[in-house]
Amino acid sequence: MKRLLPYIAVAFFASVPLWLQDQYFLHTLVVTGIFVIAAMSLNLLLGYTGQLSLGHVAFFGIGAYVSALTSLGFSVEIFGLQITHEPWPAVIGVLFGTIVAGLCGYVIGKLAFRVRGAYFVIVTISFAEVVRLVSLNWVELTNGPLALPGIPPLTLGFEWTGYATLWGKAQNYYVVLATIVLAYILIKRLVNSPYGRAMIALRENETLAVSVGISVTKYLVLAAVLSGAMAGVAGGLYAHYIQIIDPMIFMFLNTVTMVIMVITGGKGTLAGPLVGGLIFGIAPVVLRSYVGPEVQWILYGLLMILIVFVLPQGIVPAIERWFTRKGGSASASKPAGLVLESSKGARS
Amino acid sequence: MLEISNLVCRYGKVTALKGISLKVPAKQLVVLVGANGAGKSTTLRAISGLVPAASGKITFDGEDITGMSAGRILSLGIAHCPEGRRVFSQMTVLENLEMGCYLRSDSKGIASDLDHIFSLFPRLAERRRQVAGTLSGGEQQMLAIGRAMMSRPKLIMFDEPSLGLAPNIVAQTFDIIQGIRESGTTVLMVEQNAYAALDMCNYAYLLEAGTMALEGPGEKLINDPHVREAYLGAGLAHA
Amino acid sequence: MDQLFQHLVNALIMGGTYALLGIGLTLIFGIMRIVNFTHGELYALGAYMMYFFATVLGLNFFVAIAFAIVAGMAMGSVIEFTLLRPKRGADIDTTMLLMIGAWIVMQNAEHLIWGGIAKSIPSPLPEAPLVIGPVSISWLRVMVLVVSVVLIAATYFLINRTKLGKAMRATFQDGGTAALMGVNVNAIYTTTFALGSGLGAAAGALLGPVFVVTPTMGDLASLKAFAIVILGGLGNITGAAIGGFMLAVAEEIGAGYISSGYRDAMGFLIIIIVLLFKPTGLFARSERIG
Amino acid sequence: MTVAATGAPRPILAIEHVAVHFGGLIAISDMNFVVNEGELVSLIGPNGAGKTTAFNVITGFLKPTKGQVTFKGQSLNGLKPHEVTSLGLVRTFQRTSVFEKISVFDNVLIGLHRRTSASLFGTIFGLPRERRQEKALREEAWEILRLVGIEHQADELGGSLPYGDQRLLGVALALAANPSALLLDEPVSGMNASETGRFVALLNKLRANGKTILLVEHDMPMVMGISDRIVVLNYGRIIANGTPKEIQNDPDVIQAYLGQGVKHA
Repeated sequence: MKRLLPYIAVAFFASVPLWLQDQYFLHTLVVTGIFVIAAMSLNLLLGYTGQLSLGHVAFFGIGAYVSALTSLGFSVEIFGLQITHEPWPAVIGVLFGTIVAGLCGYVIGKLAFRVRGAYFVIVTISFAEVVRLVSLNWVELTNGPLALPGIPPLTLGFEWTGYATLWGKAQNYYVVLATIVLAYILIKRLVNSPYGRAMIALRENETLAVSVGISVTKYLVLAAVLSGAMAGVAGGLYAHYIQIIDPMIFMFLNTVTMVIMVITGGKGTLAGPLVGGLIFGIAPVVLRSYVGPEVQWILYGLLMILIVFVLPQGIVPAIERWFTRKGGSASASKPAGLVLESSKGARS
Repeated sequence: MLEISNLVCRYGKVTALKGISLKVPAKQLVVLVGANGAGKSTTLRAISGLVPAASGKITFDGEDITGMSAGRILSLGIAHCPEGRRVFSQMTVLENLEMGCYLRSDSKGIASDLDHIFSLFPRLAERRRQVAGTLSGGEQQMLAIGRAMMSRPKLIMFDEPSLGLAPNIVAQTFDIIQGIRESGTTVLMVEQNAYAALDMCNYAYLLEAGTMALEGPGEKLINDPHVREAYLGAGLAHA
Repeated sequence: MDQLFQHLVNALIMGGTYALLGIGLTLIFGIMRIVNFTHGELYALGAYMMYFFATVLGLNFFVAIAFAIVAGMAMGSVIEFTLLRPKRGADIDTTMLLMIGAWIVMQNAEHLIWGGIAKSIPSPLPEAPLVIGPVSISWLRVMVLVVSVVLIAATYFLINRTKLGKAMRATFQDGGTAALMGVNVNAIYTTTFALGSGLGAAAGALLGPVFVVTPTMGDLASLKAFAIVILGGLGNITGAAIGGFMLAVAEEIGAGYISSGYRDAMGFLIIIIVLLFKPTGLFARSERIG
Repeated sequence: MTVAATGAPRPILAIEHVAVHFGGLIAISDMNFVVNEGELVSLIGPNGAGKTTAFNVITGFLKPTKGQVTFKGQSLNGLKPHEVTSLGLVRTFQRTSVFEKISVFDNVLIGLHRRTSASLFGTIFGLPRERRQEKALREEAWEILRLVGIEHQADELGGSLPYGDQRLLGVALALAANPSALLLDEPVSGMNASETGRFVALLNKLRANGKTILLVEHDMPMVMGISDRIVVLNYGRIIANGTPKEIQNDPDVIQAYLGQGVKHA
């Protein structure tokens, strides 16, 4: 049953556009999916290496802006030098956004090696804030608070196949779903490899990890690069789907949303960000008809506190534990809270 | 004065004390010896209320102090001079001593006690405005002792007062502790330097892996081969 | 040149409130190892309370400041008691998440209670500015500087000269041994959090009348407080005071000579640069091992 | 000195003129000793004598103020702990010897970290070489668990094992890094007699496999029983270096442990 669960989930979500009539809800799902990707990337850093990045939205926003600007083109003057860029296809934009976000992850990862704990958190917040202020003030490039409108939608295909432009919600939905599946497989393979084990070991007990020969810098930087790049992908998809972005994208609350998704779902679990992301992506739409945005946020905050007190591990581990207890001894040999695929039959 | 009966203490899964009993009569110097990890420090920490007792009873002057807060126990007259001195390294010598009488509010008595400590340890008087972290190991030990005395305790407990000190300072420290007892304060001391401790005490207990292995007057334990075994291992009894 | 004097005077005035903010935050971190994300909201709370007491109820301006500080301390005690005390000894990430949760709740509660429209607090002080040579300052700002300096001095006195301050410092250095001295460590934690919160609220109460009061005013305040604290070294009170003034100068110079849009970016740039070159802060003592 | 009759002793680890100062405090002053290949040497001394400090210096967790440590003829000065491990000098810890929230099996897999050469690319795309390697690692992990004797608990969480087994797992972790020399920091402290017995049996097995072992330990019967040679530290200085028999009868050692003030003895 547990083996089949991911396939069932994918099949179910793939069928959604076929029967869902409510276009607004489909839109919600697309945006939720994009945030799920971002949450998955945050989970790689927060859940698997234990580094709490509270500037994660910076990677997302950088991905979005770089991707948008690559596909829109721009012309800026830097130190008297006029730099003009002609529009490129949106797919190349997303690729560039991913690379640049990954590079930023590299820089932040290098920093993380020097400063940890509270300092790291503050560095990441500051980084996001600086990026936000640049996007707000470099009007020539970003249009500042007036936003970047008219971002072209994604086009898929090759010269010999012809191009398909993704105007529709359903098409974007499938692109996002496919990206989630790819990201999931990538993280799963990583986590169950020596790379992922090294990251988890560093999270659990750095001194001990170092004593068996694991390099702190190498794996923290690697996690930050992958995490940044993945958030960049999410940002790129967002820009081309919404087709307009402004500096509000860098709001601290967006990072907080990602953090809540990961913590609620279960940090350091594969399914955690998916579950948490779905809950917090859809909840606002449901809540909207009952309460105002402030009350919604208050509820979010209270929930976050409640989770820390009641379910510090998150929902997914709690459910797993519940099933192991119920399921008896057959599969109970695998203890709850386990972060790695265990021993024997596990394939990679 | 202090009486412990069947005290059990646990740290998580490890049982550090497996039901020990001991008595400290008034105005005496009692030592607790034993190898590393035998449970000596835990005993002192349990008396001061820093470690909860899983079972057993501690009474002081006839009053049951098991489960009382550390502050309460201190105000009843038990001071604890912790292992490794633990002076407040970024505070001045004077402030450290003032922390020792944190619970007292009789400013006159405090002032005279301060004078007393400074006359006892002239080095500290010279350095009263100096930050404690810059003192030498021996001076820090004096400060820790002085700080414990500032609460005007009836009983002072010393945890490894000789730890990490050079031999001549160790001798000096023991002289001071001897002096404290002679002035009428009861002393309970944990010490690894077993022979010196046994030599100066009235009565001694030997702890081994959380249980009382042996007790008796100091001179009796000094000659007991069991003590040496406890430190250096068996097979030596006839060496 | 005249411009420079004016900038420096402005910086001096902002620096006082920045120092209050920073001291409040660093006190809490130093003693409790809590990264207090609600600090900015306590700052906003101070401003709103100022608005409530001075403008809505029409109390005396200075009485209102005092009340606002007390309200901040009360709020701080509540947070400490309900959220932090039950999680004593939890790792820093856990308390950080709790504080983020509390921050969201507080900010949106402010929004809910006071609405999104900015409030202004009229000051009873003379409108005409004080002019000294090329420099002109409003009387309100002079008052802000005086009150913040008084509060900084009072805090300094409390920490260095009183019994409570000694107990706080002792707890900061070695909680276990402080408990051996009879210090009620839990009470010290609550007091510390209340005190730090009160200082944050004081900064808000002072700056509320200078600027306007909005529900999101706390965000930037929080981030700036972090910048100040990092400049001074986490847990270093004197460092935070100096850091406050340094940040103010950097902002004024940045805004005056580079671009006003980047005024608020200065703090973050400073954080990143300081952490790159001297991660323990500019005024941290070299740490002792063993 | 007392190395088995396989020929002249060959030094594998040498500590030369090492000194460590913390501010004004001298934790270690001019320490010199050698561990030969295949030897089991114990480092003992009263509390605060500097044993753990010595361990930290040898394994790169602490920089010595003076002097140097050489391992297999290579100076370890300036190397980071994970680099020291890569040379084949692996340690265990007093308290945190295992990853508590990770299964026993995965603990050992983490320990095997140094043995893989999986590429990131191959890992992400699940290439055959990486799969084969992962399979081989798992095999090896089982082997190590069997060697240490905790294979039946492979699925338990590291932290849920009984205390003695946790220490065994700690050694398994260290062994997984394929050390030529193993540094054990108080491995049997807090163990009961039967646990200690199991541990000693394991140490003997490792010796038979040719591992060099340096031990810091307080359990004197065990140290006396198992060591080829004992180095005694006091006040950061070596006061004796010899066979268990020599050490037991060394007046300096007796004084260090039991203190002065004895008229007899």
